[in-house]
Amino acid sequence: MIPLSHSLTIAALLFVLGLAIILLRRELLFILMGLEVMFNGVALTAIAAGQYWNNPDGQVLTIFLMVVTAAELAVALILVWLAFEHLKTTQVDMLTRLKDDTKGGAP
Amino acid sequence: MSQFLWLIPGSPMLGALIIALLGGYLKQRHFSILASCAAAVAFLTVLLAWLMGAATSQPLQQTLYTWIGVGNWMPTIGFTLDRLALVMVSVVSSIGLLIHIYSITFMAGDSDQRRYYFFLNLFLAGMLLLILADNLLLLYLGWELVGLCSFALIGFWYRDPLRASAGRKAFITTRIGDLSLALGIFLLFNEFNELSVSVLLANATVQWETGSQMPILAALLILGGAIGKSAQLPLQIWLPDAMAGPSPVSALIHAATMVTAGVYLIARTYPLFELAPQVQWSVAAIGTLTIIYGASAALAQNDIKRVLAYSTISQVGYMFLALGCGANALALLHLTTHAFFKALLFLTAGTMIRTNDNEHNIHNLGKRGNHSSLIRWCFLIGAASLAGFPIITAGFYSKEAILTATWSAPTGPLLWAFAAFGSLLTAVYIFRVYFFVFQGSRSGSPMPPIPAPMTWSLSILALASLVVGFVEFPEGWPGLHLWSDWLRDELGSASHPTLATAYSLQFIACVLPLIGIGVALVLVRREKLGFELPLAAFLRTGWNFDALYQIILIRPYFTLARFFKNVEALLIEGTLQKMTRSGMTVATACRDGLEYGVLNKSITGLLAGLRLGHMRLSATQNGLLSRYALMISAGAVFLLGYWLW
Amino acid sequence: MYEIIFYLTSAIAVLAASAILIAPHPVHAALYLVISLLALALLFFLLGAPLLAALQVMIYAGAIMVLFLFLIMVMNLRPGQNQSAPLASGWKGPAFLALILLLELLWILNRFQITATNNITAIEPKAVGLALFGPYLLVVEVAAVLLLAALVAALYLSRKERS
Amino acid sequence: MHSADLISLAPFIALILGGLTILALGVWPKPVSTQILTMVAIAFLFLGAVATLFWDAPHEVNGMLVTDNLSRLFTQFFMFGTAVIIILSSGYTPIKNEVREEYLSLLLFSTLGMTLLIASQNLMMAFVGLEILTVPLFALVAWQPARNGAIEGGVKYALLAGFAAAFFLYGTALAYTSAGTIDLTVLGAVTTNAELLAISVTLILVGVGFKLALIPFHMWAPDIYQAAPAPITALFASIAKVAALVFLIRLLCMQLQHIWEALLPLIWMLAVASMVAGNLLALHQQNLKRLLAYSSIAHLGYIFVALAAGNSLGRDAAIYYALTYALMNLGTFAVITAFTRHDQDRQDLEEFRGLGRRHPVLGIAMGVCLLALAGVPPTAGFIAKLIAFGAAIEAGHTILAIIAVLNTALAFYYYLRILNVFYDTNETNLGAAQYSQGTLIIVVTITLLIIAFGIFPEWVLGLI
Amino acid sequence: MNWLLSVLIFLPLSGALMIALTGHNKTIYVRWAALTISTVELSIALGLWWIASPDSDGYLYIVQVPWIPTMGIQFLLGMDGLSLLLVLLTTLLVPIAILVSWRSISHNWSTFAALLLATQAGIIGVFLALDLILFYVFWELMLVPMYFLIGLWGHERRLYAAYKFFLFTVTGSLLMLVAILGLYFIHGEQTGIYTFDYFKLLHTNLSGDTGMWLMLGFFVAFAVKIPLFPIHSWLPDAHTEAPTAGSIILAGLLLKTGAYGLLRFCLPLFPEASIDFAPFAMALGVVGILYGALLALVQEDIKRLIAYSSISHLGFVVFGIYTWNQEGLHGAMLLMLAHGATTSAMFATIGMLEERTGTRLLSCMGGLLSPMPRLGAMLLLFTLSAMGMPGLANFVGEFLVLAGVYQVSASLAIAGAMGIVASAIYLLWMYQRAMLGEQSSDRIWVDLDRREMLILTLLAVTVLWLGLYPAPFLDYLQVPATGIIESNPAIMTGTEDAFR
Repeated sequence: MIPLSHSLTIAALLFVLGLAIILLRRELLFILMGLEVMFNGVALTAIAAGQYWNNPDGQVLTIFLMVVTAAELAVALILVWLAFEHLKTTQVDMLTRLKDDTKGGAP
Repeated sequence: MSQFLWLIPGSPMLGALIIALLGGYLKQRHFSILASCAAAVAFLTVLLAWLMGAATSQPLQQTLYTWIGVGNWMPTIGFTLDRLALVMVSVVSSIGLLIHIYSITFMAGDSDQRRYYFFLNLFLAGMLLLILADNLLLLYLGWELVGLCSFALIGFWYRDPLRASAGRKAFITTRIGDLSLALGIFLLFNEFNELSVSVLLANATVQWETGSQMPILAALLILGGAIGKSAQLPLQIWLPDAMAGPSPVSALIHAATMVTAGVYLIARTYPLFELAPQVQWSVAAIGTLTIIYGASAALAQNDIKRVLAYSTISQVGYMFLALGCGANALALLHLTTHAFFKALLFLTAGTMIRTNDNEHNIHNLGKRGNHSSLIRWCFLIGAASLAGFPIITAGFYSKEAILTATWSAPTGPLLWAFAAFGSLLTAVYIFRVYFFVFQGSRSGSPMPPIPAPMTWSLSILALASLVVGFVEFPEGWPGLHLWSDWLRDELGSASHPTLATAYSLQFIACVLPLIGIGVALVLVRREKLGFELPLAAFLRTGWNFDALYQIILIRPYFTLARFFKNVEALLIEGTLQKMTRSGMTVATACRDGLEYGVLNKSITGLLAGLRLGHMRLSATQNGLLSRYALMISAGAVFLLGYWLW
Repeated sequence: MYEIIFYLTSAIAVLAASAILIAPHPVHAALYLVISLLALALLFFLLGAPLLAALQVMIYAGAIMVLFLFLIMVMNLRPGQNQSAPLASGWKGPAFLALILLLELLWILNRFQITATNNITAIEPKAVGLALFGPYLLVVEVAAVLLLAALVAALYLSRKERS
Repeated sequence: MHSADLISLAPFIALILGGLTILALGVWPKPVSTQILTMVAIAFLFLGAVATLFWDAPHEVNGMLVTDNLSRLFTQFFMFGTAVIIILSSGYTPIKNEVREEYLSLLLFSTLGMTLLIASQNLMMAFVGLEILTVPLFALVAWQPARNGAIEGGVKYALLAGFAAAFFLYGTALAYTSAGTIDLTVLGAVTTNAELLAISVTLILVGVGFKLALIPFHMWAPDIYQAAPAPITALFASIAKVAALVFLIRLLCMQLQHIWEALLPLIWMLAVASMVAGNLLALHQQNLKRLLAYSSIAHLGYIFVALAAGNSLGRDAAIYYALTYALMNLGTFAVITAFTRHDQDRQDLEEFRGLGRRHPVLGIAMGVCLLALAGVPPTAGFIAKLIAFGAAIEAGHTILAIIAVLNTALAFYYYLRILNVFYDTNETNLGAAQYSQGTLIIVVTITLLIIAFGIFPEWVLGLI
Repeated sequence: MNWLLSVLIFLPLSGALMIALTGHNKTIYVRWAALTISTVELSIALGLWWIASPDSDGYLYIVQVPWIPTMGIQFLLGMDGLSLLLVLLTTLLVPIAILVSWRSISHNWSTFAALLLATQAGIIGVFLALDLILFYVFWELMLVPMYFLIGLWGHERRLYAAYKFFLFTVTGSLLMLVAILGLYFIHGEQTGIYTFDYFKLLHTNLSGDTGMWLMLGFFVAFAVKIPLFPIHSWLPDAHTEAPTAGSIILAGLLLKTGAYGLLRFCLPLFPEASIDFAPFAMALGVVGILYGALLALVQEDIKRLIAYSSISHLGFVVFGIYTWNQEGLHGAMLLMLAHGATTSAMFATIGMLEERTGTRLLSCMGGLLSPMPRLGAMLLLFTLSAMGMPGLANFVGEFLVLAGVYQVSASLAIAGAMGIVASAIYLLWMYQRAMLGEQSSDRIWVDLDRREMLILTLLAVTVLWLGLYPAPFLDYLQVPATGIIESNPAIMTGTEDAFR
């Protein structure tokens, strides 16, 4: 039988991998994929725990997770597309119009 | 009578007030009349006091109101007129009145008489207040007030920066003495919880033992105040410079009245000095040294007013000597005679200077030589009185008495020898001036007539310089001994030498001025031939005291002040700019901040540090999405790390 | 046997996810993602959640991946195009941080003795449905609003005729 | 469903119905004027606010939502705030033509998310509420995508919000792992695996901390403040943030009190970091909107000072602070909205030079709001700080209180800097403010409220 | 008559609001309105002075209204002799500040007047408030408008000066807030009564360390305001850069609030800690006296010079306060009044001088007495007062302080007295450089006009009155001073040991 901690470990691995993707990749779509991976890590945790506690709440949690992810992803993807349309880039490095003006201000 | 006491200082005060407030509505010449009237009222009140028998009765008292009532600190605005004060107010008010009258014509041409008479009246008020004050704080008020007026009048012609500086010098030097007096007041108050002079002295004689620490300290502090005001060694430096003021001012303030305030103060508090014999002796010693100092310095001066200034220093030295020997009454006598003859000398000198286009140099004055006979006679009388020309001058009586009294004091013969030598020098220097000025070629154009007010005041002073001495004939002589008898109750009396000794001392005192005049004749002849006195330059600068003070006190003080200023400027301005420009690191700020001025440097350092922090943090806001996510993860790592730790 | 399948699937899921990290081409990455998601669906099944396994396949592998691929096609993304190397300079710090996070999580998860394992008993879709429409009814309703809001937002943003 | 449930749910229903009605009106065959849409939106907000008045005893709906005093106070406040933002938006020229059914319904849905979030009794409910609050904001930030930086802001916010949501969810999942339930009332009673629960709450704190823009989860805030249209920035800076905060307060101070105590050191550190870094970041900032973002970060630090006290006064202080904080930021951004240029917000501080003198009412309002943010009596900001620091001192956190007051002093520097520019005599720039009557009324109302709450804090304190 | 206290505070406040909202571009009307309001204030204060009997025990007027009962905050105002006199000073100086600015403020009179009146309300509030939170409220309230007075109407480096002023003071006052809260909770825990009421807090039991820390919290706030030696550096900048009216308010009133705070709060609330601290405070005082005097000597900027002289004078005040005896306390209180009158008069005069010469640099002046005798005479009077000339205002206070200090420590008294000598040096040097000597240019100078004479005459009368007949003021200080002395549990044994 699978100990709970093993499932949780795999979930944690997925979570951190997703996080690593977000931190390391420069392409917006990759970042979105990283998000998906992270969410899936969470889902695995919930389902494993649901199995452990033997109640459906874990699965319910995962369902809502999917719904929310879908909603969020939809809007996010459109924003990425808008970035491609208007800013002609989907690279994170290029999205630096909004930042602190480090020239320094008043004395 | 006592309810009119306030009029004595009050009327000149009112005069000053009227001049200050309503001056805009008056013409120049009205000021002099107004001021003279105010002085006259004061004088008349004093006269009235004599007539009403103040001389014989108990001290008169008047208290107006409590000035500052805090606990035991209850100085009143109140006056006491005892015999000591009576003598002083008589001298001050009479000479004050005469000089006011003299000034009417002397200052007639000046365009700023309002200020002149304001301060002259204010001075008179302050001086009378000082004398009449029944408590130390009120005395201090008068004390400072006369100092202020002295400052303002020395620098009366303030457009000349030298004159203005002379005023400031006088004020600050005397203020150092005042500080000492103030501390003395604190000490006395702290000991007795009382400010009234009479009560204080009574308490002191009861509670303190002779020669114990407290009275010594108190007497020393008061002596400090007296030295400053009376221009005794080592605080004498301001007086010669004070001659920058108009001559009547020199006569009134820097010869007759204010400089003798120190004498008055010591006489007033003499019981304290009796409790502290060491201090009393040092009073005498300071007096003696000052006599020699002043006389020798006067010997080499070429400016007529400076001669008189050093002479004043020297003569006040006699008074101190007398005080130091316990002959308070005699000190007072010399104060009185000195007031008259020195005022006379100053006023004649002033007239001469006036009529000779502001010429101060005795050589040049002699060369011009067109002096009216009134002036000549007046100066001669004054000079003789100053030199102590035997029998006929007032100065002889007062000075001789002091010399005699000195003999029997502790280390008396030594003091006497110095004082006698000083007496010789006095005759030499004053007749040197006389011979220079009045034995010159009479080549000048005829004199303009001297106006009546001047003539009158000069004549009265001249008369007084001759006759005032007759109130006190020398010990063992037939004649009056009014003065010392009358004052004995209040001021005590000094011990006298045996009659035989006294006679020989008196003989010497008679002879010395004559010898001095002879020496002066020789000296003048030789000087006219180009001969210089030994050490003349040294003496002329007043023994180089100014330079000495410049080196040991003033320069270091300013240097220190500048140093602090530079430090501040460096710390605030310099670093701020530097730091804002290059964004210096906090470390540098801390290191430099450890230097002297932690204050501003640490502030600017803090600012720079904050700024640096801002810059560093702001640099992280670089718009990079991954960086933002990284920070969030770092936060998560940190928070989770807390649980593992 | 069960364990072997479980760990194998897990390995696939993890490896596929790792592949995304270094895949140069977006399309490859998307495919790796699908693999990972499908492996995950299998894991769900193995963990007794058949309903979720099905939903996973449908929603993720079916719907979301299509969106991704569609967008990749539309934007015509290619490796090397405006793209620094996938693990460009400065990767060490973030990678290190991720590693620490992983270690922390593993430490935490293995610190608690919740290792007791029941036999895998499938939680039936019915039970899930009862929970959804029982205690979670309000959330379901609200989730509908969320979807509506996302719809409105997406609609607005994708409108063409903006001034 | 009982009738009591219906009464409790009425405000939420009003918001949903409002959103739907507006959408329906928007697609109505005959074009409906913007004014009417706005009025309908405000009417539904008003209805919702009125509906909360019918709540009496605290009531739990289905174990998911609770309607107590806290919910009522903030539900009403969110309604008010949304109304304010709607009015501001309708007078705001850069997006004036784009304030239509989508905008308004998204605002209402977002408000629904806030009300759900603060009333939730279940982590799932909270999460969905949080998402309903967030997802419309993705679009609202990027409203009129042609604006400078709008898309970039939207993208950043969407991705980072998702990232933070992952943490939130992971925390939820771990909480579930630890106790087998995500119902907060149950979780509060569970004692097994308390440490795992605490860790899961820590992860939730990461998710909420992102919303609150605490250091180090703050970096999105200035960018988004800068990118969003001023009224939406106002929403971000005020009620959106407060919703997350109130949720946190409910979570920690009311339901999981033992966890709160365990988390105190973490809250302490977050408070210090946020205060110090927030103030430092704001210190020399030249862009006004970014500056206010940083100042918000610092303010959350002060609120966390109160939370770090771990006592009931700290809770009350945090609640009071949250309310006044939102009010002050609403006021500030209302003035910025009023000062907008035709197509873009004024952002650089220089662009505001001398404007306060030219428009005395707006100038005074800005002065009051900024001084309130700085904590000058007799404004609400002062009372908030007073109670917050008082709570810390009562709990014995004197050092924390001293750090906080030193930071307050530091903060004065940049608030005064803004006011200096506002009142400077060299009016280098021309161009008047373009504001509607409604904006003016809003500005005056909020200013008066800030002063009134400062002089009569009992009005609010009594409601907590 | 108690309600008049509230009027004193709210009249200028509402006046300020009215003027700010309606006075745009109506300079003349605004000037007169502000002057009227401040004159009404002055007459109210005079009336209160007239009615009150100096012998009545405790507080002359009290207003007590609950404000935030849940936190134990009240609207508690009280006026004893000390606050009465300080309020009197405030109400006197504000009309003078308005008159001084009559022409010299050229733009935005409405804002200016509003800020001035708001400052006045804050300062009066500080002098009256007896609830600690209320006190803090007014304490901050007076800072903000003052900041703008400096920052908007000041000279070249006004912003720097204004920031420095504000940040220094606000840091101090926030630390005081922490101390207030600390005191509140300690008192609450001890008695179960959570209140900020001054009278109730007076009897809080404070153990050694806690008391010391709380006292230091208060002390820092007040020391910044006074300002004491190491934290004085805001003052020269603020004084130099402020407009004349600002300098008057700053020097005349704001500095007094610090000393007032020491008298009202630091000493009575924390007697034990204050006794332990007294030697340090007096040391700071004497360092301030000498340091200020020293730096004043080398200033080129005449306003900076006066600023440093203020540091020196306020050193005397601190000196007097910590002697904790009759003479010292009376002296300190009276010196507060005297310094308020004298220094603001000097700033007013110098402001007029600056309007004419266009410079504050001493090196650019000189010989100005002859073309402007009235100005010169007035400046001389105030200069003399500042250097402690007997018969003028400062003397009474300084001498009393020194008499008090002498009872504690003779050497400290000597050091302090040196400060008086030094003041003569730098002030006369200043006067000589500005007014005496040769005229530096042959411009045509205009002497004081009627308005300016009115201002200076008022102040001159005050200075003379304080110097010659301080009894009407001193009488009112008896009760407060005795109160403070009675709060001392050890009657100075601690300090005496420390010095002797």
